[in-house]
Amino acid sequence: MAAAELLKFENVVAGYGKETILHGLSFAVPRGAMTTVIGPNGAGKSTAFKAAFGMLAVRSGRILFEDREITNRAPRELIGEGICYVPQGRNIFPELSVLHNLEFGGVAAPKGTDLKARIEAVMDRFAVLRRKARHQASTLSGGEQKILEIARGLLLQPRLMLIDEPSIGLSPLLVEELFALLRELRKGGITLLMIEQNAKRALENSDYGVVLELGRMRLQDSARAILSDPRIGQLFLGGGLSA
Amino acid sequence: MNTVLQVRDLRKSFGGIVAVDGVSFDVEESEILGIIGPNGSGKSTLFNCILGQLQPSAGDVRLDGRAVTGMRPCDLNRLGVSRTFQLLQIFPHLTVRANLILAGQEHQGSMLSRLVGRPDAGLSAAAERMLGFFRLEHLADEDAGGLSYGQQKLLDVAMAFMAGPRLALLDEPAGGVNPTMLANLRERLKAINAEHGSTFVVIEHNMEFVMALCDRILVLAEGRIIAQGTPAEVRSDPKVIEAYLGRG
Amino acid sequence: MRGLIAVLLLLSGSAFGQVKLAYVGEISGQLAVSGGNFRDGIILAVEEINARGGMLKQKLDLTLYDTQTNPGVARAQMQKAIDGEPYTIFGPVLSGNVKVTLEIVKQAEVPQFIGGEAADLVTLGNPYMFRTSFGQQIGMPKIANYIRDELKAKSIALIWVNNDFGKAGRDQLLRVLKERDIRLAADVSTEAGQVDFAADVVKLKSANADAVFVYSNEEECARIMREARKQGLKGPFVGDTTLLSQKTIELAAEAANGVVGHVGLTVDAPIPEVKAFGERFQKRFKYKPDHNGLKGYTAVYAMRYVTEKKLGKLDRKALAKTLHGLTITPKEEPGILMETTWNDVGEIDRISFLAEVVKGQQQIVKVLPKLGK
Amino acid sequence: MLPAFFILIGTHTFGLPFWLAAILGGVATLILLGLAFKKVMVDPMIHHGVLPLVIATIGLAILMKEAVREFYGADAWPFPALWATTDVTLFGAVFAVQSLLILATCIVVVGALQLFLAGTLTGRCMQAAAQNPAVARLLGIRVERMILYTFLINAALVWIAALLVTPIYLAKFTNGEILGLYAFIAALIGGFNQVRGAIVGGLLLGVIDNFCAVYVSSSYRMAVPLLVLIAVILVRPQGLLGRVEERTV
Amino acid sequence: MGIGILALAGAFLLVAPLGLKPYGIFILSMWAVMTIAAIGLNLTLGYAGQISLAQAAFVGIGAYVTAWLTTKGAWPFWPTYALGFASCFAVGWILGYPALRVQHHYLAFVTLAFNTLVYLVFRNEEWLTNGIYGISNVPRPSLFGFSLKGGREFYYFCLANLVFVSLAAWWLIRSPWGRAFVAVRENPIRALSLGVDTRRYTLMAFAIGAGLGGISGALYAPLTQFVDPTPFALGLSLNLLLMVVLGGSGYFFGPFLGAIVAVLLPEWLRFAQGYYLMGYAVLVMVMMAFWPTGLLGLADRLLKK
Repeated sequence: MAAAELLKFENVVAGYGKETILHGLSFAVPRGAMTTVIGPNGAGKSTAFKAAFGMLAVRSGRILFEDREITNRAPRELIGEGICYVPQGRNIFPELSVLHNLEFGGVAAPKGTDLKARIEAVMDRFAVLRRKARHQASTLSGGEQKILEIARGLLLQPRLMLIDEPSIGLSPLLVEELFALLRELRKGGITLLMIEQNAKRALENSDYGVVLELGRMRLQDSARAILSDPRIGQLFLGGGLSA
Repeated sequence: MNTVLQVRDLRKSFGGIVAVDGVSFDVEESEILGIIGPNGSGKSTLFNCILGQLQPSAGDVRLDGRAVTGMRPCDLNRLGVSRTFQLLQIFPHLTVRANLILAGQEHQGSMLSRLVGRPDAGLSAAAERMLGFFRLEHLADEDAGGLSYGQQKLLDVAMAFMAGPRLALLDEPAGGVNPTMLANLRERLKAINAEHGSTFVVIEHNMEFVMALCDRILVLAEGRIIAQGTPAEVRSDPKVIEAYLGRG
Repeated sequence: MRGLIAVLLLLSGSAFGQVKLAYVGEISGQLAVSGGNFRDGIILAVEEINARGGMLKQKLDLTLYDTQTNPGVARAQMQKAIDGEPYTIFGPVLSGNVKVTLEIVKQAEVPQFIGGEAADLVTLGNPYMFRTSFGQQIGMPKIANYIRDELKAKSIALIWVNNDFGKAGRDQLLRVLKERDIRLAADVSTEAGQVDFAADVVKLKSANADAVFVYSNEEECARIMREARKQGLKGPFVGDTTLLSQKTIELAAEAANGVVGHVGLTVDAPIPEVKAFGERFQKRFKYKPDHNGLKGYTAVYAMRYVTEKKLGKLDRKALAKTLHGLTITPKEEPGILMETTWNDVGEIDRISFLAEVVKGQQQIVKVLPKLGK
Repeated sequence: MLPAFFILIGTHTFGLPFWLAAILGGVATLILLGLAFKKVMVDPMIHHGVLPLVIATIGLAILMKEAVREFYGADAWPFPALWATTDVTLFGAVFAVQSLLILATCIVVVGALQLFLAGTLTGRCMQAAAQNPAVARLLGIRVERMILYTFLINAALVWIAALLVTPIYLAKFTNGEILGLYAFIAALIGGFNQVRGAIVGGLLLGVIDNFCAVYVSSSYRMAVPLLVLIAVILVRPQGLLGRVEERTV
Repeated sequence: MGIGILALAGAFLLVAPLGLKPYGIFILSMWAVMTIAAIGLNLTLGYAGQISLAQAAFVGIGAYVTAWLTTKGAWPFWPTYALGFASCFAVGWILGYPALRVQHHYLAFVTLAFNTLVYLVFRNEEWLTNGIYGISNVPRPSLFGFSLKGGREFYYFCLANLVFVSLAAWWLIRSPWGRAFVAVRENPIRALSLGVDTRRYTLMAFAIGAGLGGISGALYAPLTQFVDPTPFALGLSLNLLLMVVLGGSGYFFGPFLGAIVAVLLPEWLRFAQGYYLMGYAVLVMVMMAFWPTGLLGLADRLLKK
């Protein structure tokens, strides 16, 4: 029986140059659920993702995936393990076609994977990508670009998807659609870990919430419980959780 | 009270995206004004427009009643406006002392007199005082690049005060500074304000820090001012909480 | 620094009973080919003389100094050579390097056999300077006469290389053409080391001149001829020594056929001594020398002849003095290869040749007499 | 310059037939100018900024030039043409067969390169690695390897260029300097990050250069491409067809 | 320790000519002249961070001004010296304008193009420069009635100039201007916010660097006594760049060491005959591979350890 937690941070310390951002971060991500990470600026949310995906050296502590240590492993290997990462902002190659952008999702696939079939399957799911397959990716709208990024990640059929602020720059309607898509992915068995600015809306769509502050985990609970916690507002406006 | 800075209907857009959308406010003499707001609400862009680092698309900035919109940063600085940046911006290959003297030298004499005059531009004593004030004396002759992050941050802030500015705009002075250093920094800023009557505008994410430091706070969201008032007022304003946590 | 001094001492320390000679020339850089030929000519002569017991029973000791085809370096190397107190200096080949070193050679009062052909060199006032081949002011009238008398051309399209050699040659040619009422239809300047001559040849072609004059270094001559052939430029092509040199012919292959020109010195001259030299040279250095090889070789023998036969002692000043106005014949000194005269400023005079390239071989069409006869 | 001499060494020193020497010369070029240049020079030095690398490259150029001069001689060498050097008449104008075939080869090579870059996954991965290495790495693209490929392709192109121009320009130890400079100027004018840009830049440079040689004083011929370069850099630093590289502040 | 080394080096430079032949003295004079040009480039590149591949053009302008005026114009030396500096300063100021728009390799190419254009003018404008024939017989000046014609005397004259230029550069670097140059190099945006007029300082860095190139040229002409266009082509600019980077860009004594490597080292290596340039090239590559911050950068690191 697999553990209930898919991904686990254990006392992770990491940062940039002389600056330390994560001061011993520990939390676990429940399998098959959608978890949202919230916290004020500088809490270390994005840093935690980067550390997990091997883009930032972990100075001490461990990160476990499926109870196996993945601390400081290269992105390419983590993709092989079944982790996919959708960073903040625009991460497509604007001058290449949509189809070719999509293809990059399969670069790290093991030999013998039928990528063609998978691309077809993904395009079946996202009609807009099929419609615009031959267009330059730069012609996609912001929401479509984000969908392209997520679709690209799905190509390797990951077990865990890390999504950093997917709703930035999207209109409210698009954000709704995006969250619907994420819920659907979770139903399909993918564990989701997401960072969101728009904490309320994200928590309403999630199963669990994790609150970070100053590089440490402050609170972890069901999304509903966190939503109704009066201290959360205070956390964002100063004073911290203990106040 | 005198109004030091007047900002009227300032706008800045990049391509189609409006980053600052008609912001107006005043800063009174010896006031410490805080500006807060979620990521991407346009705080730093606002600073850059006020300081001439970016050309505003529209609007008007006045310093002591004088129009300074779009003036070059170096000229504005010589009028007594100094600033710090969100990310650390020191000169790593100069010593700590040289960093400080550099920050003041352009206010001394003419270009020519700076060449033929004293190498320290007559600022050694002032630099010494500043070192003492920010408790960096023991590091005066180190290369600034060798300091710890917190010490560099202190130096960064100290540089903004070398020329005895009339107005200082500080962009996230507390970012990345550890709690002990933070208390030190806040206390120093308060002291400068009290001793010299300098006027501050501070952008900050660290709420505890900003609430304790500032007399008045503006809240920016999506390029507009959505609330302002004392720290206590802002803290309990539902619009502010919504701006941070999102609408349901 | 100690290293520097040690090296200097090493280089300046002269062994007893040796006559020190210096070659200061272009061993690397743009003019390495010419300088290399000149150097090897000197080496061959020195080796031959040493094999036969040396000069005045003393071995010749040759030191090489590389100017890198760079005036600043040339000046330094010449100084270094002079510090070694050589009996005679050979080189440089690049006229500009001759000029940059003029003052110090003059001051040092060392006889110098230069390879440079720029017209003004011997007029600059160094009484110790001797040419090893014609200055352009001697060669050009001979070609101009040919153009007027044999080709009967009324107009000329000129392509030349814009360095001191090419520029000086062009200025000389312009002067003599004017004297003979031959019109300049095109005046195309090119760069040393240029590789693409398509546009230049277009310009020559559109000039529609009666003849095309090509004045450049060997490789560029070959490239120009190849391009001219490609574009169907018909010529006739006229030139000076470089255009007809072995190297040019080898590089331009069939494109060189039919080229006519004046050749001051050539191993293909119908003179047995010269032919024999060519064979010795090729045996020693595994390549066929151009005129620079002959220049270096004959210069060494001229020095030896005067020193041994005329002076009987090592005397720099007397060497220079004796050489002024002297004629050396192959009978007196086989190593001179051809009868040669130096006038009172060090300008050289000897027979020269009119040659044509036929089937990839330089053939002498006509022997042009010495000017002094 | 170097590939031409590799080939000459093959035919002269080892007496190989031309085609074999050409292939071996190509392999040597790939290994020395592609693989070794990247691994031995670029990789260790790039972290220290561009200047040391530039200086080291100047050193390398001196070394290669001098090595060729010392071991092969300062002379220019004739180089066998790949094709007959006859002329044909087309539409009333005379063309050299050689020029036409060079043009044809260029079109084929450029076409093949475009096809490779745009039409294969590896080619597109190379583009991705060039445009945004950070994202490419996240997708599991082996960025390092892609960069190595670009060096190898570069070496291969140099080899092809050498095969094409040396019969006309002759093999000489100083050939590399001028041609290299022109190639660089062409790339700058056209825009660095584009195959298209390099082609347009090269064409433009060739046309301007030749027009100047015909219509402007030929002693100032070299000046005009440089003036064009200055103008392009000051007005459109990214090159005529180049993209502005996105900068993060 | 630094002062000790400096005193030793100074003493050596003073007594060296006594034990050297004219060739050695000439090389040392050339070293002094090139060091002056490299000090100029070090100000522009090392301190102010603006890459320039046009320093040879300024050496050329200085050399031509001096050569032309002292031969054809029969001017005394000192006014031509001053004019050499002033004209380069002015041209350098103008060349600085592109630096306000573009940086790095783009700036390198603009300055490279400028160098080549200047070279073409030297070569083609015969009425002005005597073209490819060059200007010969450039006289050496006399000082207080004391002739500097001899190699040794002229060496001391070059050395005195080097000392003078070094002191001026030392003063400049320690002055507020020096700090402003470094500020422009390290972080122009922050410098601007501290009141540093980056535009003016950038132009100044170019102009002063160029002016020192001019002084170097004004000494080069009487040193070689012959001026023609070839030495002022791109090669010298690259060589000066090599001096600055190899010695340690942004270190005061970098150009001195760099010029030793670029001017003296090839001479020492000449015993290797045809291989000496290859050996030199390999040395340069090895130095750059292992000590990318130059010789003084290395010394700096070793001392700090």
